[in-house]
This record gives sequence, C-alpha cells and structure tokens, in this order.
Amino acid sequence: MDIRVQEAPFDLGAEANAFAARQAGMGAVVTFTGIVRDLGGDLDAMEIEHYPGMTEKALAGIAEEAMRRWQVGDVLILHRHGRLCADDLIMMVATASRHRADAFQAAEFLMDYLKSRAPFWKKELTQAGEGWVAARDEDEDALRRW
Amino acid sequence: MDIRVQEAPFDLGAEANAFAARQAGMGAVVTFTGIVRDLGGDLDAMEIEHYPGMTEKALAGIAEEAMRRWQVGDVLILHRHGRLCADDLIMMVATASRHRADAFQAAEFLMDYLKSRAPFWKKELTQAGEGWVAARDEDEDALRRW
Amino acid sequence: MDVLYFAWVRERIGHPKERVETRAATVRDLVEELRAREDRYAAAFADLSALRVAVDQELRDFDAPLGGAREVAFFPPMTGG
Amino acid sequence: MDVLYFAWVRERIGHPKERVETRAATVRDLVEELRAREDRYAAAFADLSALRVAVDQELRDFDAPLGGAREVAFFPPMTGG
Repeated sequence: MDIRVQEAPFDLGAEANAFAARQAGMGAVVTFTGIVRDLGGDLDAMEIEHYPGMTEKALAGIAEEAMRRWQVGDVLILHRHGRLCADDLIMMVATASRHRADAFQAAEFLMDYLKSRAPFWKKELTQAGEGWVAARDEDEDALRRW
Repeated sequence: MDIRVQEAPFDLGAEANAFAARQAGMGAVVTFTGIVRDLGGDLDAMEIEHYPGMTEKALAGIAEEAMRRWQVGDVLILHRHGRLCADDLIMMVATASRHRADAFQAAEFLMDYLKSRAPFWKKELTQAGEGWVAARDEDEDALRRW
Repeated sequence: MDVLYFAWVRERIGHPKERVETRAATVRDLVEELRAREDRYAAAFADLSALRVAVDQELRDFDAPLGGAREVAFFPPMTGG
Repeated sequence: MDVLYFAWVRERIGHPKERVETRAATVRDLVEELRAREDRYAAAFADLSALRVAVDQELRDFDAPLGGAREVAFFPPMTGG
C-alpha cells in the first residue's frame, strides 16, 4: 500500500511502471489518472487545499477498505495539492489483482470514496474570478452502489 | 483511436504518458494492463497466437463500439503476440473521458470483449508440458452485462 | 480544542485555525457558540447542510459528542480526485 | 476458398492453412466435408461446441452461409487480454 499526498508533480508513466513491476503473481493492473480540465477556456490555475493529517488517514482508510473488499494485491493513491494548471495531473490510483474484475472494482471504489470522503477542495482561478468547485450530486450518489 | 498488435514489448509508462498527454479537455484516464502470471511456479513461456488481419479488425470494431456507447475521447488497445515470459506485459488498454464513469466503463467493456471476441489464443509452456489456456465461463458471462 | 476551517469556510471566517475554550457537548452545540460570536461565523454556519465536520480527523455528523475531542474541523463537501 | 486453423485446431489438423475447393452452402456443410477427409479432421471437429468460426474474418455461427466467402477460419474460444 502506497499513499502519497504531495505538492510536487508526479510522472504517471514512472509510477505506473514501478507499480506494475512490483506486482508478483498479479495478472491485472488498473490505473486511474485525474487531469485538470479548463472547462471555460479561461482557467489560470486550480488550487487544491487539503487537511494535512486527516487526508493521509482518510486515504489509508479507503485503501484498506478496498483491500478488504476485493482480492487486490496492492493499492497506490497519489494526490497533489497546491497550485496546478490546465492539463496537469491531479492524482492517480493504481490497483493490482489476479483477475481483472477486482482491480477494476477496487479502482472505481477508491475513486468514488476519494472524491467525496477525502478532505480535498478545489478552487478554480479564472479570468472572470475565482470559485470553489461544488460537489456533484452524482459523486455522492456513486457511493451508494458499494 | 490507436490499435496496435505487435510482437515487440511495450513500455506501459511511456504509453500511459503519451496517451494522457494527447487528451485535450479529458479529466479522466483509465489504463488496464495484463501481465503474464506463472500460476504453477514452473512457467517457461507463454505463446500468444493470433489471426493477423482479423485481430486488427476485431479490435477496431470493439474500440468503435466503446466510443459509440460512452463519452470517451480516445481509446488505445495494444496487444502482444509471440513468446512471452512470466511478469511480461501482455497487453494494455487506455481510455479517456470527461467524467470518470465513462473511462472506467469503456475500459471494462474493451477488456470483456477483447478477452472473448478478439482472436488471440494463449499457450502455456511449463516443465510439465504445454497446454492451451481454456476460455473461462466467467469471461463469456461478463459479456452479458453490456 | 483546536477548531479548523477549510476552503470557503476558512475564507468566510478569515482564519484557518483557532483555539476555542468550550464546554459544548456536541458539534451542534459548538456551532451555536461560534454562530453567536460574530456575523462572519453566523454567515459561515448559516446552512449546516452545506457543511461537513470532522472530529479528531474523522468525519462525523453534527450530533457527534465532543467529549475529549482535541480537534474539530468544518468544511464544505469534499471535491478530491 | 482458404481455410485457416488456429491454436489446438491447427495443431490437431497439422497445418495452419489450406486451399479447399467446395460447394458447401454453410459452414456446417464445410465441416462435414472436412470431417470426412481424415481422422485428424474428424478429431479436430469432433465437438463443435468447443469451436468458433470466422467467415471472411467476422465471427459467425455454424449455420452461416458460405456463398462468396474467400476465407473461413476455425479455432477454439478466444483467450486474449
């Protein structure tokens, strides 16, 4: 289990390769990567605030729950905070399992919980002003399926 | 859409980075990677046979179907054939979408169809002898959910 | 106890953290005390359905007891990922 | 037409491809002709439920017509991914 909360950029490719390389006997690796979108075409930056201490605990709790529920050999969660620009990578998760269904489901579970239960908040800074990204009802609803 | 069937190894990290970098306006990238497992601890090699011509057509058809069904901006399918060893990467798919659910579902759909509808066959060469990997009922059943 | 604010709750109240001496039995009691302080607190806590709370870094509801809590945090629904 | 064999079907029959002159109307008719040839064909086609067929590189069932087909392929259920 590898949980990292960091301001620095990360290299998706290097992380994916390292994660896949350390899996023994796992036939399936799933990664999810979140990328900053510039929805209005005028995004200057996205600022991600988090709750140091609680963030790491919440992410570890979510990862442990995923490992309890599915046959996954390993979980990676990596999430940035601070100031990001359009097209920057925000975060990634990776899961490994013997059969693909477990890796897929565990990755979707991690994402659903991370979205609504890990203490991160996004603020968009655009030419028109700044505003906190509102939580989406779909994200809260997504938790009900687990 | 990027479909490749090749004997040469591929670099998951380089492919994932290149795929993520060419997505404009997509907030979510999902990758799946399949890895050769040595289930009995005595695998000398895995040989993957395919049907040149049909393979590329079948994969393109599956990718097009995924792009029709979900809001995905791009799809990558890369599959090796020939002789592989334990822990070698067999194949990968990648999907990109605005919202994560589309990328996840499209990737699962690609994998389910690729498993049972693309003309690849795996043979395991072990110290005890050689044998063709049998199709799993679960893989056929998995198609029914789509 | 330490009371922490994040995102627009922090911006509305004007600081990220403060020391609060309280005998509030529950989170809701603490919210009432804070609301009574100043307009900016009243504004930040105007609609509890728009807020989430963590007690000692665990998500709780507003009826959660505060006995022994060292750290309470208020923030909007989370938007990670 | 060209008839192709893959995986254990290829191994059982002993070659990957052959030219077949036939007037078979359907895949099933073609299978009957092949079965009648030699034991190794009969062995390969003993259980059609263990086989899949493609006509001109499209998956079909055994009742598919062969009119105009240039290429028919027989193989076990696929195991990609």
